[in-house]
Amino acid sequence: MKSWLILLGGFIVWTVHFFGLYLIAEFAPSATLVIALTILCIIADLWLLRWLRAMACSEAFAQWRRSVGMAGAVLSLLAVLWQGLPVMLA
Amino acid sequence: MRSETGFDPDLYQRFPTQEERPAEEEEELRRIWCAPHGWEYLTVVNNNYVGIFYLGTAFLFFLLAGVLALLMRVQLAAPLMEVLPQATYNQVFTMHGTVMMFLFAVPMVEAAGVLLLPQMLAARDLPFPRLSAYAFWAYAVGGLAFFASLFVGLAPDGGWFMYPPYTSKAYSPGINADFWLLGIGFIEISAIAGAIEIIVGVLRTRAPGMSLDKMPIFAWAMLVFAVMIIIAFPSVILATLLLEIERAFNWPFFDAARGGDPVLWQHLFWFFGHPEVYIIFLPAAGMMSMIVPTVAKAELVGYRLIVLAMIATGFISFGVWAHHMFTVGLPPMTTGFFSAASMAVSLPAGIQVFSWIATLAIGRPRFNAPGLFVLGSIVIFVTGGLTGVMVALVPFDWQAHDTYFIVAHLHYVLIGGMVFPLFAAMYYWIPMVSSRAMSERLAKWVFGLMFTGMNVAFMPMHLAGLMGMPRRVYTYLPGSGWDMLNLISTVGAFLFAFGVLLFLIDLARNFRMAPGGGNAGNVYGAGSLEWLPTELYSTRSIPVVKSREPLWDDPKISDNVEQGRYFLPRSATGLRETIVTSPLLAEPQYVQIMPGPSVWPLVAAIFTAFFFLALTVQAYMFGLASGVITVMAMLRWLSETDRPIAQDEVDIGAGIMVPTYMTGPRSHGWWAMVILMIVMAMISAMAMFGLAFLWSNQPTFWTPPALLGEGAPIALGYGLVVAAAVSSRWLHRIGNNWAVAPVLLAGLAAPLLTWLDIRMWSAVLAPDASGQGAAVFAILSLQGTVAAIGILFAAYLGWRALRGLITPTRNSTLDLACLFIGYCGAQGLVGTIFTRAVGA
Amino acid sequence: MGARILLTAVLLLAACDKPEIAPNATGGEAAARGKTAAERLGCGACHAMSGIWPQGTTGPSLERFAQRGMIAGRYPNRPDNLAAFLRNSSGTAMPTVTMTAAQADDIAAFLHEQ
Amino acid sequence: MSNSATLKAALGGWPPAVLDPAGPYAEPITRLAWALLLGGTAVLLIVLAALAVALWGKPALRKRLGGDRTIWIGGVVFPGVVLTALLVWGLWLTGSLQATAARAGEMRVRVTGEMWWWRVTYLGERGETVIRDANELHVPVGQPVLLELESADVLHSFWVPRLAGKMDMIPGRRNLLRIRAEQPGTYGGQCAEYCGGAHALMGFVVVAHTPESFARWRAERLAPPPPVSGRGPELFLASGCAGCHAIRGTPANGTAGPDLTHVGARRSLGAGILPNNRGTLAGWIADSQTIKPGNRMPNYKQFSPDDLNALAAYMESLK
Repeated sequence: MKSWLILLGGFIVWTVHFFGLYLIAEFAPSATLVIALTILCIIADLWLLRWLRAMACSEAFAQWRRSVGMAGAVLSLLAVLWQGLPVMLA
Repeated sequence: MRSETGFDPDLYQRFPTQEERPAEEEEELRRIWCAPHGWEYLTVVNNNYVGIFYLGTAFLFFLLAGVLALLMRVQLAAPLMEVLPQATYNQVFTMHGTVMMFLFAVPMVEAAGVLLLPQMLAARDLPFPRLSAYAFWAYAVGGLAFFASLFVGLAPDGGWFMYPPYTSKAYSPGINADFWLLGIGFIEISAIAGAIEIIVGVLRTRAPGMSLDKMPIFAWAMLVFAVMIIIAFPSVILATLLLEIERAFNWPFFDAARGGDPVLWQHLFWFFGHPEVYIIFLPAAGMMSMIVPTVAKAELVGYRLIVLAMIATGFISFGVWAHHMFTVGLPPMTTGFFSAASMAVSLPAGIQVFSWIATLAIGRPRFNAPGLFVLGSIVIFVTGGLTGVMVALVPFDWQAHDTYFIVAHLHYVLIGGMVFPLFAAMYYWIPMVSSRAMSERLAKWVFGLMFTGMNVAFMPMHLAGLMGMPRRVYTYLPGSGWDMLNLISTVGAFLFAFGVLLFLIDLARNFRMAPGGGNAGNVYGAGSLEWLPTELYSTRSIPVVKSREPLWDDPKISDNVEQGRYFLPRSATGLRETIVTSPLLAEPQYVQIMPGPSVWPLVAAIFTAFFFLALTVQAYMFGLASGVITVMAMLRWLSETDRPIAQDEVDIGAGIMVPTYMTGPRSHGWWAMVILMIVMAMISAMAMFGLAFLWSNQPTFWTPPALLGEGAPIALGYGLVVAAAVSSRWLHRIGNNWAVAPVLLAGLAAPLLTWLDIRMWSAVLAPDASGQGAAVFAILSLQGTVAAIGILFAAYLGWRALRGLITPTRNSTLDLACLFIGYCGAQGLVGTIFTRAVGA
Repeated sequence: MGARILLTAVLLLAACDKPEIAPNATGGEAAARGKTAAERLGCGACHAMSGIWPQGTTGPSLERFAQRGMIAGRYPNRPDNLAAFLRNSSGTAMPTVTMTAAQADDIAAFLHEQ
Repeated sequence: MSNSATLKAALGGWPPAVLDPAGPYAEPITRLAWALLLGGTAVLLIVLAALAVALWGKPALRKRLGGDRTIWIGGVVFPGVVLTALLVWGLWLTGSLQATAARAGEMRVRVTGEMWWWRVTYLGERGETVIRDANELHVPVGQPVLLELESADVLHSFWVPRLAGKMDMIPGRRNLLRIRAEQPGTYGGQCAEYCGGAHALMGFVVVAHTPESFARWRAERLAPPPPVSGRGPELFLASGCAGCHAIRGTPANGTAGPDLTHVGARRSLGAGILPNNRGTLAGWIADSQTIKPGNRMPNYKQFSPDDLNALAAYMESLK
């Protein structure tokens, strides 16, 4: 389970953010909610990055797992920022 | 983490073993995995055969849909041509899209998985061989019948996206639309069956030591692909179900005049439809990432980034569906973040393209057949990707949407992202299954014609679109300025077709099926396991994997494998079997007994297809009969599985002992059932989304729902069903003889609860009165279906219990029944509350 | 750089893009003008003529019109008669469509090329 | 002019409509389009160059190219920067172009998509119907016009590339689209959402007038129609035409088909596909199914030549 959490962490955050945005826009449109959610997800991604950076890894697999996880968190961060933009600009 | 399951990795040091293996072992393997003769070809389940049948059929559909494309190009070559009359043209363009997407692209890559994965993972076969056989036959029979509708003028004409209201009874009274809705039904089923097969196969039947970071990139691609099918297809399954119900029983899901909403269809369809594009692209990209290193004779650069890119695509592609709906009039906020996600999804594609370029840079690229198609693919796909970024920008899409610009874009993406990789793959892997390789000399011509034709055909379409030419027009007026562009496109289309024709000629000259060994072999000098010497039982022994290109890193491995110096050099139980390993580090866990050839998957498949086709032509009695026969055949095929065998533990080589049976969360059956439950959960989640969507978009049509309080007893009942399912497993674990009782009762009780719920709602709403009613009763009907299957399950469990087939150690059937009936209760619980909560 | 390539591509395609490559273009200056005129006036709404859309069925087909003996069964089929008839067809089934004398001559020429 | 202004003449030809904007609601999109087309080509060339280096480049260059750095720069950093810029531009443009609500005193026209023609209704201050017309939209130059897009049957999409992007027409919804033509002239459009049957032959024109000529046009349309009599009107009423078509000032008040009060004045016939004159009117009445297969108007072959002539002449006279 932990391995999957590391591998997919960033994208789980992305999923929460994107579908959160969609549900907000579809059922309860509100800029503040969107901004709040975006900030939360950005924090989550940053925390993920910190956690993985600190993680000690000896075996090859653990290191590989971590590097994939970190790259994922970076992508997720970028995507979340982009998805937050529309409301921030408006 | 050193070990995942407590297996000691040092044991791997015992391989390759030194002592000679007795010769009769190989004979026994040959006997157990013997080749079919005559009629037996219909009952084979071995992936070496099913895979090739599957690929052949899918490629046939590529050719058929291609012919349709040529017909359209002739019609559009000049203004106001009368080659295809209006009505025919509309059917032809609908079938072209539908067949290419549903009958060619998805099955083709799924078939590639069935054929290649066991070889790449050095497994004897996929974990559910009969399921692959079923998936193939259902698709082949149903697909051909569906295509035949074109010859009798009954083919659907609503476009492959089938937007209501045009596809509703009012505007499409004929059965053409039903052909689409039901015809696609069994293809969805077979796609999901294949996906379950592939997920469990990739995660549980890898060669020992092949941890996730050593897994061939194609296996990664197929894993993400299969998971995406599991998440995306339920949406289109539900959509087709709802539209068919609207047409048959007049439930107004999409009828705006009665509180439905045509836009709901667009959401449901594109939630499937856009991931679909990546579902097609990912496996092809996986093939590219396998072929590029071989072409360049160098290790793949950025393996982990490609894995990341694939995972990223798998997620983000679910956040872009509404970019097909930018002109629907969505609120700016929505279009905004859909636009953002549509851009984000282009990053993973870029990552993969650049890692291919980087790999070519460090290697010594060779311009052989696969090499050429790889390069062509990169060029074309990048072009399509760039126009993709353009249309991801909302204002530009307002102009480009539904014009030939989009036609150009999507063909660049799909031909560059899927068709060219596919041809590279065919040149690359045909030597694995054929006694002769394809002609390199002819390949240069095939590539030249296809590449030129592709660009000549589709580049002008960008301009035609900017000049205002809309999509899906069966003709256009003279002097519109589109004449010359269309003529050029037609010429290009025929160049492309001529290239494909040359390929067919080459195929006829050189393809000689040789699955049981004696194939042309590793002509391109690749490094992955599928190039180990194989026979029908795959590799003689299953190697320990220490790197990503074992054949490059250990030159002796082929010989050692052939001499049986690795895992499972013989049949340990005298039956078809493979090693099941742990999902992360692939540590051996147990030996799985595999079912052999059987006629029942074939029967079940044929009658599944008949079932849907009968519904289409409204032969309801025949449909019902087919349905019953299908279920019977499936039960018959199940009943042969999960039987006790002599040995509880066997030596899988070098004195390593593993059990021959596993129950609970570690068994492959459990995994498959969990995946199936995810599919069902997605379907019902989508149905609930539909209800909520109608509530927020058509509030004026809302009537207060049934009271939550009144529903409480039903909810409680469902809760008890879940509890009973759990308790059965617990009772079994503590050795109670009546362990099956609670789950059996629960299985029988669930339908009653659904019936009560339906009665309660009938007092409040009628399904044909409003969108709300339709949506609520859709949710109830889904619940009813699950409950009905639950009864079947309970009956089957009871039968096995009476036959004494449920022993303390061999209780998979009980586990799975508990899982399913437990799930049934849970879904009922959620549904009961949700339907009453929306708009309360 | 990229810009220049794109532009030349655009221009090349543009260059190809002229009406004279319309399908089944007929030879002869007047006839060609006549075809355009017939299209602009929508004669095809009633008459089938090669290379003209639509291929109407209300009036008689004018394919191979040159072989006809008479125009509307009244006047000998000569270009000058035809042009005159086109401008004033009163008393026949054909509604009189306003057109210039030049247009009528051209269309007559076009019909005789059929 | 009037006879040649069918869809093809107004929509097609060179330069490409999308790259030849004629109003402020299309012009910014064209700028974006050029940026995208040129930028996209540039990026394509860069990738091709990288590919060429990878294949034939000097060993040193290829070594530099062959590493994770390439992937990060080419696959994440570069697109990351470019796409952020584009995204901001796109979002800002979306906000500035998307019509959300009617402005005070703005001209409003309701366009309803039908299989396979366009019902055009000019609305007054309070949204009441002022003028009924079909298949062409008359606007004054230099001022914004708000279109209320609706559908009577299936999905359609309203698209005049030179004036604005497209917007779908969806049953049960009302989508807004604002257009503004800067120069007098005719601007062609065509249905962009597949709507079955004759989708390919569902065109229209937007006619932009100078303020004076628009005022004149409006006056003509509002003027009470002259009394009519004779064979044509009789036939029209006697043959069931009035079941579907309305002609103001006569008993004919059908609503299924286009309003014919000013059919004679239209630029085109059959939703932008035929020139409009006595001849084509006759052809259309007698045999519209050959001209536009599947359209909702049946063929009227029963008329004698003289009757058909009379009817066509009457239609032509309805200016």
